[in-house]
Amino acid sequence: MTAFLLVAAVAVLLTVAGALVRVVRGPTTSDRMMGAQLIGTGGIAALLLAGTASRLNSTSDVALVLAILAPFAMVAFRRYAAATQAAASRERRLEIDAGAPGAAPPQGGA
Amino acid sequence: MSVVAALLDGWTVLLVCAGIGFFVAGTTGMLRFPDAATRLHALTKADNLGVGLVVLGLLPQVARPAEGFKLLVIWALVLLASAVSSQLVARVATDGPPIEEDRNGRTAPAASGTPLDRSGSVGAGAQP
Amino acid sequence: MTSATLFSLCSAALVGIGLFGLLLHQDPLRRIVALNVLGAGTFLLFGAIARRGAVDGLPSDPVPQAMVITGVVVAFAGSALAVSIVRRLAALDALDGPDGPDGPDAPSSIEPSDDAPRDASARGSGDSDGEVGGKSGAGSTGVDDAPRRGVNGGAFDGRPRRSSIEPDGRASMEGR
Amino acid sequence: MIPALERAVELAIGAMLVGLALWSVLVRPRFASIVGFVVFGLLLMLAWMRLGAPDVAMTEGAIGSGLAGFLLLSAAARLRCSEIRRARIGAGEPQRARDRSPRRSSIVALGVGCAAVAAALAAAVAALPHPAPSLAPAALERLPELGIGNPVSGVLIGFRALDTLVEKIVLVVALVGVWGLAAEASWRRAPSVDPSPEIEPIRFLARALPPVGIVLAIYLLWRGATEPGGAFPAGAILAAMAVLVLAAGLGRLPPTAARSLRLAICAGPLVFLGVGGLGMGVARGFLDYPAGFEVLSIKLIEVLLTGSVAVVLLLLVAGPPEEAASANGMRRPEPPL
Repeated sequence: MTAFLLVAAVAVLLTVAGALVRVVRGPTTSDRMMGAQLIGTGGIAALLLAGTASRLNSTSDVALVLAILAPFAMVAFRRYAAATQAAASRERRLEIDAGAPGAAPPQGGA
Repeated sequence: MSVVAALLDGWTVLLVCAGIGFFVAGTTGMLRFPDAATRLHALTKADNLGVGLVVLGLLPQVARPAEGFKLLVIWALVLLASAVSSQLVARVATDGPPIEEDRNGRTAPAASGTPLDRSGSVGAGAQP
Repeated sequence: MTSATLFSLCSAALVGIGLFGLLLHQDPLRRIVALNVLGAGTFLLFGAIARRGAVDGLPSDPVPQAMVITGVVVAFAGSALAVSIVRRLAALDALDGPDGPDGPDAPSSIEPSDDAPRDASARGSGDSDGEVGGKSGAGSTGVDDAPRRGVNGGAFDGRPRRSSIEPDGRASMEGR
Repeated sequence: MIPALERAVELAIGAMLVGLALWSVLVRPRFASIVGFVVFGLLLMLAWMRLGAPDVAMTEGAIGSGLAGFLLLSAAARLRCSEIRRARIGAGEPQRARDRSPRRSSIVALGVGCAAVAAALAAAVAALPHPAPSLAPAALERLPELGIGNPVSGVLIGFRALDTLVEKIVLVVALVGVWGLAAEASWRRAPSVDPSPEIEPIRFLARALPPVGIVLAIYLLWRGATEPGGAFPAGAILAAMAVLVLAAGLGRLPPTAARSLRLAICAGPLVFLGVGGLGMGVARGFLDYPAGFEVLSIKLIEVLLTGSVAVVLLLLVAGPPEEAASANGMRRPEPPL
């Protein structure tokens, strides 16, 4: 049973590595956050599997900490997204108001 | 090995395998689906059922009932986090313009014509 | 290869990577991330050394572990301080904005004249946006309010301190 | 079979750690870098479990990944606001130096130098003595004197209590530094966590999660005496719950001038100092707990330390007080465009 649980942990970790590709490739910020969340849940599963395999008592406590803090980055992400979207929409409204192609910064930006 | 123990082990193998199946399916969906909404669909399957089946599968293996209870609480927390995060991501992905990422701290004009990431057009669904 | 060897090699790599990012980037937030990677590498080295000191009944030496717990908390405090400095610098930059690139001491009359109407319209639109969009997430932060206050003459806050803070973001180096 | 599988798990974690660290340090968008770091923190937690250090894993997960990720993402949101605004009003860059990218040759030289540092470190690790020196037997031997069973907690609160005490003071000093960055007009006002828009799901979370979090924190504190856990993870979880409540707009922080707040910040270190000083009178020296009262002293210190760690971490995440934020309080969600 120990061997099976460890194999399962390796399998979950490998799928987590797949989600890592989504974090790295994006393309949008939402995709990156979703990849991060999949890694979080996969991490919890791998932790439980490996911990049960090695009969470690404290594994479930660590997984509890991980689980309770899982939605945290997402809350901060929502704020980031709102800031960017609000600024972008304000920018667009400004362009409409000015009737000009926007207030391009002198140094050209990105 | 008694029959009961063998049955419990079989239960574990079955459910953990099913859970891994959901993880693999979720990751595949994450990688293959075309936009944020469909990827969210894949993600929730891995979140809710992947962890859930692994937890259910591990239940016969725990040393004490309290550990089993903690496993169930972990599943409940993951469900809650998944539900809330899905809401947030879905709103971000479908409301408003796609979010542009800033590059290396330079001032990036958020003008609509500026392609900031390779994919301003991918993903974000309807732009009202 | 034991897990201690594996993770100590890993930690050496992390230290190198973190150092590289810390020295390479000019964006203060990326530097903070790099500094945290560097810190994580250092802590992981402690962890590997603790693992080597395992004895019967203990998977790992508790003394380095306790030091790492202390270190993680202190590193977080340093990051928080660095982030606060970065935020303050951004607020001061926004305050400097209407004055143009010459910094806070340049009188606004030497601004190129074609900038002035654009600034005015931008500011006016920003104000009206505050009403139209309600108290939107981005519309009412301290950062956003700062230039308005600066133009209206209530610019006392921040400016006298401007000279005491290095404006190039190096302040984040003090993070730890 | 089983050792090979365990190596496989560790190898997967280590490879992902290094790759992710490299990516999040090198990737261009700032946001991507921070997400990479959050995921890095998650994987680091798995690494700590493999190293047999669940106490560190908990602290790292709660602080290094959870709170730090929130802090950095919030800061990125702030910077994004001010950058877009600056681009919009057409202001020149006050820090032109920031935009000057280094030459390719100097980047290569830097990379070689850092690789050399990493290689030197790896060589030093390889040259560590065998058998490894360990303080574990000494700690285990004296542990019964403290009346607690978790050796890491024993080291933190007992054998190396001075480190923990000084660390607490460092936390307070860092908080003083953060508050010192407040603008003149907002000095002594209330700091605030930026409320998130799209408030309903977050508000639901902020109502559902804190009861569980408080129970978990008490459980970890209680269990910290015998099993992994203790004051730091418990305090970090409490702080995280409070951040959530504030981000949902369900509560507000008191002004920094409030006496109760300052007392809460200082209570942990002061009681720690007090009990330590008491040791000079009744026991053998500073931070020597009075004989017969070790468990009581340690429990008292741990409980107060947890509260004080939670308050300080929360205030560190909230940052310096700001005029606008305290004036507006909660914000309405952004209407769709």
